Amino acid sequence: MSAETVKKFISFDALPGFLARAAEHGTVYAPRREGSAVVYRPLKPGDAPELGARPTESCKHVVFPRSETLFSFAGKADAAQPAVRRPVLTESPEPGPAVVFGALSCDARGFLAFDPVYKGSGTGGAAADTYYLRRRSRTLLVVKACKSALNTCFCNWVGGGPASAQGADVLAVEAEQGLVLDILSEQGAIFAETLPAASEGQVGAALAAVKAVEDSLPKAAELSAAPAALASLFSSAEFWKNESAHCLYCGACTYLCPTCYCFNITDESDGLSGVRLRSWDNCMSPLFTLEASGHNPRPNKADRLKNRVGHKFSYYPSLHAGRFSCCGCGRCIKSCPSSVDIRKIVLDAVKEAANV
Amino acid sequence: MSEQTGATAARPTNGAGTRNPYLPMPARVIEVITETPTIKTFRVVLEDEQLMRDFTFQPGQVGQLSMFGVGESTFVINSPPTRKEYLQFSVMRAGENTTALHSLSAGDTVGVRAPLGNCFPYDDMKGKDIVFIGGGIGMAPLRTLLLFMLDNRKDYGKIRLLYGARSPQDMAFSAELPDWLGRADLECTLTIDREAEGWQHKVGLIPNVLLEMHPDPKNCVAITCGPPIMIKFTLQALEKLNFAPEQIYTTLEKRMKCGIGICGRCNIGNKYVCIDGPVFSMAELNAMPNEL
Amino acid sequence: MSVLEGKELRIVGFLCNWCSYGGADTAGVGRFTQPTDLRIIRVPCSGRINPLFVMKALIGGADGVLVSGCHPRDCHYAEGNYYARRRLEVLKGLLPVLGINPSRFEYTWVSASEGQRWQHVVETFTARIHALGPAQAFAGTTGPANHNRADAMVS
Amino acid sequence: MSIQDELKSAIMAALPDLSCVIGWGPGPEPLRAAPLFIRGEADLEGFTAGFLSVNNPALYLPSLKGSKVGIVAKGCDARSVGQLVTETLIKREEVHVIGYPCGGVIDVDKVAAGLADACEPGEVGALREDGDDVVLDTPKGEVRLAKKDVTADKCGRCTFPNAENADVFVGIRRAPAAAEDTYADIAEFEARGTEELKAFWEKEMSRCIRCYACRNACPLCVCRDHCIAASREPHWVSQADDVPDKLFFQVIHAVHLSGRCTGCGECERACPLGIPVLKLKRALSRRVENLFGYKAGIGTETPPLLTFAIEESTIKERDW
Repeated sequence: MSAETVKKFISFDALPGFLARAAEHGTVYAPRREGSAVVYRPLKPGDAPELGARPTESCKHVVFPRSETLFSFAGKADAAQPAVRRPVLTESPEPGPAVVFGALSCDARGFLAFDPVYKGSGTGGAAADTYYLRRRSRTLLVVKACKSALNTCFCNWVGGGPASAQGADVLAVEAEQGLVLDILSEQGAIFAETLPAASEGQVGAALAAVKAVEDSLPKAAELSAAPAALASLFSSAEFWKNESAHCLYCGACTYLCPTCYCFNITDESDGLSGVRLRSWDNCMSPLFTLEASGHNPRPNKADRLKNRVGHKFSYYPSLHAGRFSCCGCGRCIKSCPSSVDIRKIVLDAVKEAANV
Repeated sequence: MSEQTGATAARPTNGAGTRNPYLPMPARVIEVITETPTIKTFRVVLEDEQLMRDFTFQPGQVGQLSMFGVGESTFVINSPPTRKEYLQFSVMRAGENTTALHSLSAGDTVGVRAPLGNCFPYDDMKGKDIVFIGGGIGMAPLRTLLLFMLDNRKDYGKIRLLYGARSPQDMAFSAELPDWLGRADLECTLTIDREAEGWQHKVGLIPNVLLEMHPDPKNCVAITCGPPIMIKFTLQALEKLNFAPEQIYTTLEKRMKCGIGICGRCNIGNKYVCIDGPVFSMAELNAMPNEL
Repeated sequence: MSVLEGKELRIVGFLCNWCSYGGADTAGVGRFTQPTDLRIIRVPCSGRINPLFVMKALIGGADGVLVSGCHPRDCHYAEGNYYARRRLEVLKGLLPVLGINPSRFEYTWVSASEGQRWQHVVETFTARIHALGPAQAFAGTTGPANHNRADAMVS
Repeated sequence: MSIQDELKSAIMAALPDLSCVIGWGPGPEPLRAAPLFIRGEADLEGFTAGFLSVNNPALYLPSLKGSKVGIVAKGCDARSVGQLVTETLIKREEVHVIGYPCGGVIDVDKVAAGLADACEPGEVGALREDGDDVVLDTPKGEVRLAKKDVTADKCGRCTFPNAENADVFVGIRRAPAAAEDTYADIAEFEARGTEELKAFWEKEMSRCIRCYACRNACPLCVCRDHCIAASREPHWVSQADDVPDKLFFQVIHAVHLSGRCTGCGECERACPLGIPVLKLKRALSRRVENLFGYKAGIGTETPPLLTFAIEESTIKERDW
């Protein structure tokens, strides 16, 4: 939390009412417990967000839905030859505004990995992802600072922290039976404009809370050698075979990851009409790169895990000013059914490359 | 690590006014040519006359052809930018979408997203001798550049084409072959893998015929495309002929979806075939991870 | 015809080519009146019927699914219906836990000569489905974002 | 010698003839082990077999066909091996099963419930077994939980705690936790009625992210790379994020597992969103057991859906 920004305060008691009013302007997503999982769901007006619950999934689907319609098409009779139907395309409607209330700081940082790619960095901005950008610009991120770190958390390894403000419009820190809101953007200011300023005591308590959790994190591992190490191990088949041995190549890691941004485009049709969908895709699946000829450049799970780790810690940083495409949320570790640990893979790679 | 702090600076704009890169342009098929039992060539014009007039591209660039309800796949625009009556795509039947494309006939509508990707560095090739080495459907991207160079003939030195297919029936662009063979400003060599009745050209695998042709690497550029096994041995042959990696170009194929470097599947290391390619020099490929 | 009172429902029938489809044909030739809710899909043999066909229809919104094949010992392919019998009998155990009324699915045997029996089967099953009423579709479809059926009607 | 040490000796004894032995080793956090591929003595460091041995090592066997592989097996893992062998998906002579008496494995979700407000399972610093209890180090001090309260449901109804088809068995055979699987959980679930259950699945499946961890964690889902859920033709499942599509995938999995599922529960355990997908498979297993008296993974009898009887004593022909 910086000293220059405006600080507001809201008590937990006032929160449901405040968010109900916010919901009049757009969908408010907040963490909710469902079974053993915690998911981001639209908040029912009057309900309190479950801020103590750490979401199992990231909130990327608010901006990058699991599946979204790019456009629909329907056959329309040709003016000249009425027997011929020609597809008429209709772009999907503009999305409404949204607020994610209680995002984790790693979730907000995840969008920072999306942003340059979806702004069209690959084409020099010539082809930007309009669908992503319009949702992104209309989604306000209120980050709730973590009160503790999990065994699987490593945000501080990759430039983040439990109360990092990166990518957030508002940073909320629990203090004195409420939240101190650090206002970080114009949109954040509009969101919180009806709220009173935080008192000095409240701000002090929030700062102390942030410091306490930051101090509780284990020391960050040094990853600066990772990009070169991973690049140098591209042909080390044995290394990747061992690292991937227990991986069952499902998509849990990619779909829970706040920075995994790959997608598929497919058509669904009932013959006369249909839609072109863009849906999440998963580089751990053999189908991701399977060509129509049957050729697959990444036929084994070792090839695919290598690409996944390589992308996050080597390829992406080489294209985006050294920034890792990983926010250290640890969900891929926490939710991996076979306990694959990306931290271990990266550290093993650094060690292995040093030995070669 | 560079860090972005504060959100206002980081938040992207909503892209208003930006062209939707996923929306195909409707196009009309004006002609379908059956090239081989598995390859058909489609000539299409964009339905929007203004768009068609304004459409520009570079030789080697690709486009996505849409069958609405089936999907989209990537093909090189194999008509040259110097001939703008239509855009031509040659499609080998392999999967769901190509099978659907093969059902098209003149008058049908397809979607086109183009141009995508990079192009052959034809400016750098000016004043040089050119050797095209194409195998099977790999002739398609070469055709673009070949016709482009023939249309700008004075800019280039000696142009040679070695085109091979398994059998005479597998030879695409057969309607154009007599013209190519007859031209004084093009040395055209055709080859098939095995003897066939009535075949009057070479018989032999492309790399062997290439060695026989023995092109002089001096001030020469080789451009090759074809099935992976042919590429592999052609590169060995070129090496034997003392072509340096910088003198050899090829164009790659990968499973692609977005075509604009976002969807994340066509990468080789940090290069994306859809935007950094499909055209790569051998020198560039040598510097990339080996994941073809 | 009491079963046709009210709205027609969507009942999918998977019929084997050799017996039950023939039986339905016999019923038609014999002009045995039948309710018209049933949409027949002809398959080579009841052994061809993947239990997932039934499930796809039910989850896709069918109000009922009826499977009919050759009587046991009468399969054109000798034993296809024996496999079908086991699969379909097992499948019945899945419906209630999925939240689908098991009465919406039934399988039976009708031979090519049993036109009258076919009439009886269709009437009985249709009446049963009408008694249950239309099935409630599973919620959670993105709707217009997924399929624009309304747009398809534009011409 | 402790069971751990005996197992290590058994592994080392067998290893010369095997390409590897699959067991369990250190995981990313104290409550979770990871599958361990043992190729030499050095790999045995951190080897564990016991309360944290959750993963089913039989999962990896079909992909390792062609070389002889050893696995350390709980009773339920051994049932998977048995079923894979019965279906000729692996060769019995290519597997070396090292069994041990399993006393049940941890269910981290139950730990979460047991910890309540103390902390999340992911904050537990260490786990220690102490008789019938586990003792957890948490940021708020030690928490003691009864093992039976944090043991997986499947272990409570386990009738097969010892790998009966083991090539080598280490330790003393345990008595099963239950004499018979009564499927009481399924009866209870089904009793909620179709209307309530439809709403139940609508809610549960709306969380599904289609990661297919359930499928890929299933030792018997051998066609996972060629799954019909990914097929475009026939097009069983759309790419839309729709509940009917996601539920239909669970139906595919359950139907394809009918008469094959050994109830190892890995599908449900693997689900990152905690969707209780094992229920569907158990409903079908109950049905198969009632109709044909068949329990998958025990014995070498042909699975009932791969055969038939001309007269089915348990199937009542419809007389309408």
